[in-house]
Amino acid sequence: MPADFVFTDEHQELRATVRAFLEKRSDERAVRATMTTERGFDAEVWKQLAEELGLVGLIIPEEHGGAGFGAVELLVAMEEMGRALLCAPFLGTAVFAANALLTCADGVTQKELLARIASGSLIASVAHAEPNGRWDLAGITLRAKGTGPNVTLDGEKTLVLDGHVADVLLVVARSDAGLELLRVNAGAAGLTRASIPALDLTRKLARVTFKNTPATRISSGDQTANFERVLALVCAALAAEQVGGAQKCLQLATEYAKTRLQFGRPIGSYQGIKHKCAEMLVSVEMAKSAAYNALFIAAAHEADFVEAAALAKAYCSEAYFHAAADNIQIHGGMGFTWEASPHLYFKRAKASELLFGDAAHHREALAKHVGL
Amino acid sequence: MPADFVFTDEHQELRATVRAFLEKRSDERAVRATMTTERGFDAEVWKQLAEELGLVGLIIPEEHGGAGFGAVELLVAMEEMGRALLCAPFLGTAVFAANALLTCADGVTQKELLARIASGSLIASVAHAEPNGRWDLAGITLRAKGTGPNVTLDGEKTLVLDGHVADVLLVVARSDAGLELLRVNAGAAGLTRASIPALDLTRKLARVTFKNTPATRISSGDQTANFERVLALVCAALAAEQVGGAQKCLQLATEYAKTRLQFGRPIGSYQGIKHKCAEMLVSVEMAKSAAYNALFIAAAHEADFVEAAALAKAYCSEAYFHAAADNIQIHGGMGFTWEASPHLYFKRAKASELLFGDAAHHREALAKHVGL
Amino acid sequence: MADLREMNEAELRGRVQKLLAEAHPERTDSLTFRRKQYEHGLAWVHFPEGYGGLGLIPKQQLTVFDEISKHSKVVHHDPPAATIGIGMGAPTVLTYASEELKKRFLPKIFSGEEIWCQMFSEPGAGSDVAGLSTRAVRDGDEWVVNGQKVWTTVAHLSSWGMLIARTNPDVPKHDGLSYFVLDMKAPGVEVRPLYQITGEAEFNEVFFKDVRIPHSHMLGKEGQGWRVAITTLMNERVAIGGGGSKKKGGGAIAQLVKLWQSRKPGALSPAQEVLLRDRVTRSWMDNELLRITTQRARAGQKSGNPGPEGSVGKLAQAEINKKMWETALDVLGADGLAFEAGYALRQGDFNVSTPEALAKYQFLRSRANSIEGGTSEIMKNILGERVLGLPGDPRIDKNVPWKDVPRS
Amino acid sequence: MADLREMNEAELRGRVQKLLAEAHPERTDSLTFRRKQYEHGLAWVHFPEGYGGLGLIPKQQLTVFDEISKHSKVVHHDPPAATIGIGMGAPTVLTYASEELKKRFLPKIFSGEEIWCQMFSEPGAGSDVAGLSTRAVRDGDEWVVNGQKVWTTVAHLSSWGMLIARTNPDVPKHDGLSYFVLDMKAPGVEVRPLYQITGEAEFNEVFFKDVRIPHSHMLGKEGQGWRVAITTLMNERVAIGGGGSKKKGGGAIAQLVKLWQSRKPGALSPAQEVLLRDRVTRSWMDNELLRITTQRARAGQKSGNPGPEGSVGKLAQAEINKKMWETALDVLGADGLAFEAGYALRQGDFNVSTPEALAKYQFLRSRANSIEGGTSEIMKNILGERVLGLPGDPRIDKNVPWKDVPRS
Repeated sequence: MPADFVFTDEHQELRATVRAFLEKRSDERAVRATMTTERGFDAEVWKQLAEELGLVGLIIPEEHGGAGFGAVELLVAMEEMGRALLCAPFLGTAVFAANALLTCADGVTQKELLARIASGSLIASVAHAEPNGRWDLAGITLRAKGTGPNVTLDGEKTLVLDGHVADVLLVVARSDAGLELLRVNAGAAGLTRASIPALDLTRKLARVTFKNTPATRISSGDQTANFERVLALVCAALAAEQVGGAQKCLQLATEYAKTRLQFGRPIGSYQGIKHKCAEMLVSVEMAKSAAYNALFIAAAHEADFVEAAALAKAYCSEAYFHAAADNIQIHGGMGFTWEASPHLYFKRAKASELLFGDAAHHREALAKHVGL
Repeated sequence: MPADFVFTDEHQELRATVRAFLEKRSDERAVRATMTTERGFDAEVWKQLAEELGLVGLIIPEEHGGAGFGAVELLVAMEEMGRALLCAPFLGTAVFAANALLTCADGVTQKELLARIASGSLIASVAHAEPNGRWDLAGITLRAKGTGPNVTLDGEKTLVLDGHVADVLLVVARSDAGLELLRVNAGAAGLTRASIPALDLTRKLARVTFKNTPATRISSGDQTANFERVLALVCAALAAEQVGGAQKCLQLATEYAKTRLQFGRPIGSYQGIKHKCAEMLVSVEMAKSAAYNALFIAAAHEADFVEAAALAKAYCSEAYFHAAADNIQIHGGMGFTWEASPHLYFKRAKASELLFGDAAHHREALAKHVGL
Repeated sequence: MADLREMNEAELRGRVQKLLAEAHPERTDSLTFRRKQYEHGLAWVHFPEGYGGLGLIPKQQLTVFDEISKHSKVVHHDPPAATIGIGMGAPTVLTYASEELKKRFLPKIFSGEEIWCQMFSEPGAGSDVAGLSTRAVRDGDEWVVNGQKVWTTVAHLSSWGMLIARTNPDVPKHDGLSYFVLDMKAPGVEVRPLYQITGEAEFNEVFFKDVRIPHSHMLGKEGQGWRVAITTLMNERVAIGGGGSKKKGGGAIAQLVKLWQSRKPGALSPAQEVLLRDRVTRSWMDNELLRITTQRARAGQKSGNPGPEGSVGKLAQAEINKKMWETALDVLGADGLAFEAGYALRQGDFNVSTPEALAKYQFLRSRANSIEGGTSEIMKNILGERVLGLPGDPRIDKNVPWKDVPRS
Repeated sequence: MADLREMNEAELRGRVQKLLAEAHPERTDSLTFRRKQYEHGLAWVHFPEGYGGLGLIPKQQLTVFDEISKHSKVVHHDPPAATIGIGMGAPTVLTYASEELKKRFLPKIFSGEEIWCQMFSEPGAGSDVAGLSTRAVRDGDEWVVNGQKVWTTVAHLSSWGMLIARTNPDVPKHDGLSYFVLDMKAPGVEVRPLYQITGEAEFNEVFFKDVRIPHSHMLGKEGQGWRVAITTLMNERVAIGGGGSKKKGGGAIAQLVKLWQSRKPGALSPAQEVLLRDRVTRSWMDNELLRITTQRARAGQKSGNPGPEGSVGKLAQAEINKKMWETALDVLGADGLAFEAGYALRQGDFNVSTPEALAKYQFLRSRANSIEGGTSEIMKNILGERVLGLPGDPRIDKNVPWKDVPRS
């Protein structure tokens, strides 16, 4: 069935629940407190997200202890988390790692890890990017050395989401079979992890180096095609998060424009500001269309999902950045102070644009899909 | 000496004279009347431009009957002609052909043709572009067949400025020597010319085909380097023309915004319109800087002229297009009617952007010069 | 309008079959058939009986079309020139006209015998329509009209025109207007084509010199003109609907893609090719997202919680369209300098033979998109104020007699 | 100011040599030397004798610097923190302060012993400075100040502050202001650093709680504050000057070019490389044209017919700068996700080690460019109204007592 963009009452309810929770547990004060911690998230909030809201296992099948929900529920959750600038390993563990395991890993590993992820007791991170600055799968050069179930790794992965606190690393490496998914446990020999001082304090990244580090194969055969779909879901989910952030920027800018008076008038009564807000509204609505489209298509398991994900990441990355930048501008002097909130969204926007490939990267991919 | 951007009293006087003349002889009524004629210019006006104002021979040395002026005077003239949308073979004959002759042709030909160009009695057009849609010299494939002073041509040239009325065609063709300049007279055997229905009615273009057509060599040795400088001057002159047009669009838009009332207020009092005008002003001033820079550098015979010309054509092409487009928008409903003037500038703007390579083409060239 | 009922499907189809029995489209001309269709109350099923309708809910009209096309290869659709009368004129007449005028106008509107046009905008009243200056002065049983209208489609083909004119300049602008049905053949009415940037005239200017209209042709009461006009315009909105094509990559963007894929080999440098491909891709994205946004708007309405997605279409489409055709012309490059179609001043549609010709035509025509039917500036005000709730500009033309408001 | 004369070159150089004979920069500290420089009237040559000047035309100051540097490797320039006092405070004091205050303030301003800051903007009065709310109430021979200022540079180092406060709320906003010189160490003055998007604090907030200022420290008359403030701001303008670097490809763009040329090989796909090169080229063009526009502005002033080119710099530079550093971050790509400098909250300048670090810092810092010193919206109003002559927005805060104007 084609994407119908209808949010059911259950979806609306989920949205209301998540929003209510995040307004309490991820308000600006909480975000500022959490983003300056080393680990980068509030363990108690994570526990609640897993146990009370069942969000951590959102896309994990029930047989693995998850909620067994689909892409539309993921869209709702990501949108709300983006809106609240939630500091948590959600994208890395609950989306990227969980989906990588579901798509690429063997049954035993799935059985062992997915339940613990869903319960919130295990942080898993996919180690994918390398220092070469590339996001495409062809850029992956790390070799899985050795045959049989156990191999060793020597090299470096970077920009690993929450890699500094992960209990398990899911490493994407190359072998004669092609791309494989490997498991490296936190304590493994020769494994060193350093968190990266990030442009966006609300999402933690780590550099991971392997020195003759033991790893186990958890996939069989070349995972390139699978992995492309995994990345597509991460990008689509990230696009939804971007939409939530952009929508919040529009809301903050509009509220400020209504209450900030200069020359005896609300600045929002001047077309200079009003038209900026209207343009933000247009691009936010277009961005919603892009992200919703990708995740409704994912939910319907349609063939052009990878294409739709590229469209979503390409459009939403720019829309969020512009919304965040305009939000600063509309806030005037306060807009670029540390104490006001606009810079938090601005940094999240730029970082999420660069993460997993910027807009140009995804437009190029889209053009190939569409045949331009 | 470096470009100082000082316009002397003589320059100001020249500007005043040209403007006064064009306001009389190239007002909107005159432009509309002339642009719909087949020949595309008013012979009497051309005669006056040559004899009374000495503009046709502006850059032709006095020994050849010209005014012997330099690039700054050319800048002033082109700016005013662009402002007035003058319909005349000025760019094609007085700039492109005259400069091609001065730069590439032998003394005898110079002696014979330049004086007649300066006197306004001869229209000469350079046949440069070919149907392959390329503007770079490497795109020129027409062969000059035969050795010795006389050769023959078989093939096609297109987008020849005023080619349908030219008395002499200066054909850029390829031979073992490299690029050469050839002369073909209007009556030559196997020569056919057809005017091209143009997007911009105010500048006439023609398609020219050669069937075993006799031509004479008027240059010696490879003219590639010379020709690059000739094209650079044409682009710089065109950029100045674009600046004049853009400036006029800004003026028309601003005047309309002051006098057009809606909801009891001049539309120019709304920031929506006011800020558009302010942005036009900025880009028009930046465009002036680009065009002036190129032609002051040309006047000073500095080495980086070709680079400066690319910068000018790249920037002014877009600035004029945006000014012309915004002028339509600010004029509202009247803006896209035939009877109002904005569409005349809009078409001239787009055509002059495409002519001799669009902005992207020249940015690419600039990037090479600057080493990006 | 009176409460509308839903007729049982079978019964309605039965009535259509009766119509077809009397006059089958394959064997009768449009005029005759549509007259019959009116008599049977199948013209506007949501109109009352006796006025071309059956008092049914609007969507049952679809059943009528469905049943007709089931039985006939030929379908006598609304004659293009008649759509304004059928879509906007008829509902206004039905709501505000006298019994006599309803009987007089409605059948011929639907049959297409009489074309109607709408005369609201004026040279001095574009965004600010209610500020219009065309005057109507009472003279006994008649009104004498002087002034000018503009952007009037099919005026040159029309028998009747919907006209708003100022009948009282001494009250605030919205309160001094009245609404008339004007005989376009009346003495003093002059229709002139208004040529556009492309040389074609889709619109007309209409001039009034001492034109007389019987008082009986006023719709609604004196001074109610704006309210009546709203009825007309509401039905325009219905007629227009959301932008964007139905299927992915469909509509205008398909033309640009075709143009791109058939670009002249070697004309673009590798770098220019990359830059243009990126712009074409952006246009593809824009159009696709416009399409999806329209779908979301429909879904929102269906599910009963419509959001802002329904309001952004007009603004987005205008800007997207202009940018798309600019890109198209740059894809044509040097070939874009030629305009084979030429600029002969003419009325009626431009006929588009090739993607190249379409691109060149649309490059020019699309400049109007951000002006016609509400400029992008006005659309931004509407989005800012009605959707985002931002305060309006200070108004100096409210609660002031129209005659005291500054005008161009 | 009194008419200024031009002193014969040799004589002036002679005076400088006398100064150097008494105190040579290579052998005296800045403080001692600058005191001497003041005594010799070589501090501000365009100031009157006895106030650090000689009543000469301003440009002769250059001769002073020239002569000093001719004879000394060491030049005691204005101490950075003192520039506001030297550039803006001194001329204001000279024009409006009492004899006693001139003698009291000018020497220590020039010597750098006493730092001055400017306190005009307020949280509630940004673009609309004259709408400020800080109140000063007369109490015998003193004024009692309550309120808050913001965007105050070097306030934490300052001995004295130039303060505008509202002394009469019952008149239109410009008429109810007075100008004071405030002792920054006075009880009730609290200075707090204002941290920015980068974590550094270039500015301060200053809070006033029942701060007392002697009436004698009012510059100009009561209610003249705005006029006095204009004097201060005019000298700010002088201090700033036109944007853009002196030589082609110089200044900020050189950093972006370096960044581009040292980009990580293979990180960008060929297509991305083309797209980014085009953006870098655009930034190169923008910066080059900004530079040329500034040159044209200088030429225009020199030749006595200054044009609009002089007014567009601020707006153009702000937008160009933001775009340039956005491009820089996209050139860094994945590496842009790391911010090695970190966000430690701190005062004083960010120290920039590499082009990468600069790019990341400027990407954040440049967001302020379109806000500080006049938002781009305000600059567009100024260009639209003062340069293009477009009519202003309807004003509802003119000719109304300040207290009756709505405020946030």
